[in-house]
Amino acid sequence: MACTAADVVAAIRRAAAVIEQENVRLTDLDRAIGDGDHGANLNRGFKAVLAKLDETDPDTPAAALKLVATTLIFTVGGASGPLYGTAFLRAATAVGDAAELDAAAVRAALTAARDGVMSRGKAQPGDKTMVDALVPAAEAAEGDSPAAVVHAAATAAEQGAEATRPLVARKGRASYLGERSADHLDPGAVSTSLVLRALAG
Amino acid sequence: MACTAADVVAAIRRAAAVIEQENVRLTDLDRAIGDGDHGANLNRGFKAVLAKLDETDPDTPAAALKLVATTLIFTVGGASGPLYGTAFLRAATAVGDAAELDAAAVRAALTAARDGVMSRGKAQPGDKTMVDALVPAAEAAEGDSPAAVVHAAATAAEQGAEATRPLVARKGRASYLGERSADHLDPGAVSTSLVLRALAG
Amino acid sequence: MKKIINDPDQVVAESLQGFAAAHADLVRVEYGPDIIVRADAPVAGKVALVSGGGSGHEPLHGGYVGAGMLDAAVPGAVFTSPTPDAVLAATQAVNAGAGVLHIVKNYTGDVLNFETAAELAAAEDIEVRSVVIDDDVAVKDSTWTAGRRGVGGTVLLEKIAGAAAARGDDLASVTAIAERVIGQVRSMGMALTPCTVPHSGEPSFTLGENEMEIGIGIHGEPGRERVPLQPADQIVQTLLSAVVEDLPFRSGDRTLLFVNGMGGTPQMELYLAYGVARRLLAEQGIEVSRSLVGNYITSLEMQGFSITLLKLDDELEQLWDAPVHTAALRWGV
Amino acid sequence: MKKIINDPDQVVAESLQGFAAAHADLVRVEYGPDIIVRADAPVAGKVALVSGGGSGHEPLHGGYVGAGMLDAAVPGAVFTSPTPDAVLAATQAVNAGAGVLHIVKNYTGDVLNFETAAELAAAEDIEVRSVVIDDDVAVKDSTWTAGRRGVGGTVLLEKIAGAAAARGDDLASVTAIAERVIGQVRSMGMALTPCTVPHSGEPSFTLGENEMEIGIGIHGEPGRERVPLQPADQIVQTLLSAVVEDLPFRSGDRTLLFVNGMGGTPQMELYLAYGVARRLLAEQGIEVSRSLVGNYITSLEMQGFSITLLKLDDELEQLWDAPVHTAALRWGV
Ligand SMILES: Nc1ncnc2c1ncn2[C@@H]1O[C@H](COP(=O)(O)OP(=O)(O)O)[C@@H](O)[C@H]1O
Ligand SMILES: Nc1ncnc2c1ncn2[C@@H]1O[C@H](COP(=O)(O)OP(=O)(O)O)[C@@H](O)[C@H]1O
Ligand SMILES: [Mg+2]
Ligand SMILES: [Mg+2]
Ligand SMILES: [Mg+2]
Ligand SMILES: [Mg+2]
Repeated sequence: MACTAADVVAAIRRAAAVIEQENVRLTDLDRAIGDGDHGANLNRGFKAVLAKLDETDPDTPAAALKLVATTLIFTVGGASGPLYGTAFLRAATAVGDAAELDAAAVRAALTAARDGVMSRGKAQPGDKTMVDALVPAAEAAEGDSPAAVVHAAATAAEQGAEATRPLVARKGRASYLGERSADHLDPGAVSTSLVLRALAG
Repeated sequence: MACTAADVVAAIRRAAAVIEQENVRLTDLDRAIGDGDHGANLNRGFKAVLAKLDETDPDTPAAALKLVATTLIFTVGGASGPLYGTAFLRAATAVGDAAELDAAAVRAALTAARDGVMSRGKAQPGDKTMVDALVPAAEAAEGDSPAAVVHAAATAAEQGAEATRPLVARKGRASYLGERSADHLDPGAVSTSLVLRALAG
Repeated sequence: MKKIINDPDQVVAESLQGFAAAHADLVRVEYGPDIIVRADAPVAGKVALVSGGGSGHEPLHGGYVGAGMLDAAVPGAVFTSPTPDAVLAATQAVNAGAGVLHIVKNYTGDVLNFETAAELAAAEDIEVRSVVIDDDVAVKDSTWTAGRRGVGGTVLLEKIAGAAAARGDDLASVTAIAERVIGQVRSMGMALTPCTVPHSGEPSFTLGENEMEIGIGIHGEPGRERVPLQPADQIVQTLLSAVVEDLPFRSGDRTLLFVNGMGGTPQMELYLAYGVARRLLAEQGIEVSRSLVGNYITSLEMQGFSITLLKLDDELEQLWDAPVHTAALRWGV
Repeated sequence: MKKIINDPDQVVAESLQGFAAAHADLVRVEYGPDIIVRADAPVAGKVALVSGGGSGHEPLHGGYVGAGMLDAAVPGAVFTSPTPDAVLAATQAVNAGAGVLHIVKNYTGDVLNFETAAELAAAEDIEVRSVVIDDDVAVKDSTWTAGRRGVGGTVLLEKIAGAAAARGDDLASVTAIAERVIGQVRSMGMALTPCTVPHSGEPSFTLGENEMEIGIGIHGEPGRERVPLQPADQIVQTLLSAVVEDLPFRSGDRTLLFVNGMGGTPQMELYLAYGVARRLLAEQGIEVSRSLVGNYITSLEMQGFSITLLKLDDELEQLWDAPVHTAALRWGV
């Protein structure tokens, strides 16, 4: 049971729905240690993605992922826009033009996404960013089906997001607070785990 | 028992003390229907009067009243400065250079003060201003001693001030509120009654 | 009370010291009585303009002292009109023999104190004329009341009368121009929040989270009515229609539209309100040929804004465009 | 939330419409993507300057588009850096072949989005250089962190680099001047109150009646520390000494002192703070030869202020004095 373009599109629609649902909470998290717009930013972007998906029907998984990447890059802004965009863009490139993705391809996509975000944003694990969700996610991305791989990644991402709470931020706006950034969850790590869980279905 | 320059100076010092005591309340009244500075304005003025009285020692009642007038005019500002100033100035003129004031002279002073304020400010009784304290005060200013005259005036002024509560202001800042100026005491009428009561001793 | 101050009684003086230091090229400030005077005053042969009033409306009036506008400003205590000696000192400092125009906002205190000052100046053979601006349509006018407040129109009046004096008009002509502006300008304001006078420490009024005051002045007074919060479109409609109907402004009129912030309103909201006003005026065929948007006559940190509309003719438009060099308004130089 | 707005999602667009109408002589505004462009852009032979960032800091950046300053500004959503397509559109609109300088405030989002835009522009053979301003000393700097924020110094940078481009410098020279300003400017800010982002509706943080935030940025972020309210003398001392010690500024240095309001601070308080800063600098023998006081880079309706100090030399001083004609800064023309 591999993963077709239609499956990917369905997964993306689930992710958009979750962001819509959770955007206020994400914005609240961002207000505590950032500037209070993360949920609004992602929601603006994923709404645009849904609009795009209503017009066009990507014929490969990569095409679907690329559509998400470019749409987020051109509608989200902020730090999360380019970073989420890079993640989906690298994932698209990683899976090439295959019509269906197997477990290995999905694992490769997650690894590429992690590397892309880290090279673009220069954040290391422990800096209290979405990297703290992506790194464990990519490592845990094992399983005998695409769904299993993403499920494992999502679970690891959730733990990684939770683990950002005690951290003092070294990247992103939260870093301006110094010590005061501790005892708060990183909004981008949380949104990353939400998206992965939704993609897993 | 007539009233000497020293008696007038003592009375003025009592008035200054009362304004110092009550200035916050007067400012609160002014905040409700004005701009929240009446107490501060008068207090600034009467403090200056006390300072002047420490330097110079007026040798006639008129000189004492004139000192108060000019000091208030040059330190209070606002609407109450010129109006209080005019009141004391006209009172000074009314009593001439007599060394002592009898009941009749004090009554004449109060009448002159009322006329001065009314001609300068163009307010009529019922406009919700200090005139509503001064008019009844001047009418009630009867008695067989200066003290008795001022006591009678102060009592009438207090009733006049109290009676401003239901009025809709037609003069002063309170008039900008239209109907909303009703159900509040006029700060200037209240301060006028306070000053008269203090002068009465 | 949250303010960047030291001693509430020293706020005006300490602020003046900063102003003097920042704008030494434009003004000199004298203390006790406090006056702000053009650095090059008195300007030979020129009619001098003096305005003033309570402090707390900055940049009014001190920010308008300089070439092409005021020759002196007289700052009173916060929201308290200055005393006659201060107005007199300013009048003496700027008088160059061509006469002095007092620009007075219509508040009992301002009118009375400037009156006394004018008498004192006359006693020194200084020729003084006075104009009283009362452009606030929120206040019902009548000979039986204190009449209307002077608000936003004051800024336009000071600029245009200042330009007339700068081009060499004599006292009678400058006064006539000033009267013309007063006859053709109308304003109305609203507030989302009150303001706090430093020496009082208490908010000037209290408003619910969903209330606003319509028809406020510039002294933290409550307005004529308190209503539920509305969208900008409705608020602007309310203020603008009151302003337009009062003069009235008619289709085909050419105007200057001035959207003024009360001190605590973000520029983003002022421009938004300006845009709405432009749309509504266009619908009525009223042309806007000049504009001013920003915090020009304020009420401390109050959030809110006012709309001022001035009917223009070629001469008033030229006088508005004439060079001005002050701390708060500058162009053409 | 109390704001003069209609739909929170339309605030930026509606405000831009008002801005465009008020300043049609200076700028033209294009929508979707939103950009504010000099009315006469592209200016033949001139290096073009583009800046941008989240909205809510007005007059930054749109208020600085015009002769002698920016050629285009790119306003993002409130407090959210604009997307690459918008930055690209602005870059294309102003490019006259002499190259384009991107002036970027150091925030991860701004840096990443301008990076992408620069790549896209390069792909169209537009020569783009970028400078990143990071003048906020409240933030500890290190290669392991996001580094310092770009705050008040941005206004001075845009004015001075704009003047260099206006006098005809090539892209390399304008970039060098910009880098010199960045190397010599430092800032720090504080807040008495938070601000509220329209689409969120919640205050960015909560402060007790007797608390203030020291070391805030311009996005309603909490500052580095929350301390009890202090007199202006102490607050200015705290901000200024951090600024002075960081560069460090030394006795004999000539400087431009910029006291900036965060949007909701009365001018009276800004000038008071400026006066205190002048006194403290004089005590240290630091000369202030140029000044700027007012709301120039704001955080919506936040009450508070920042102090920016720029070390001047003859050339930077001349470039500062050079004529500028924008909605928010104008002199010499
Ligand atoms: N350098 C970085 N590397 C990786 N992630 C980052 C970086 N900087 C910020 N982020 C992520 O972006 C999130 C904030 O996104 P968002 O609020 O949308 O943008 P902005 O900070 O510009 O307002 C943070 O919670 C963090 O997870
Ligand atoms: N035209 C007037 N005639 C008489 N009294 C007046 C007039 N206008 C105002 N007042 C008095 O002045 C008082 C307000 O004084 P104050 O608050 O010190 O001045 P301001 O109104 O300028 O702030 C009012 O309460 C009223 O009694
Ligand atoms: Mg954010
Ligand atoms: Mg009052
Ligand atoms: Mg007053
Ligand atoms: Mg943001």
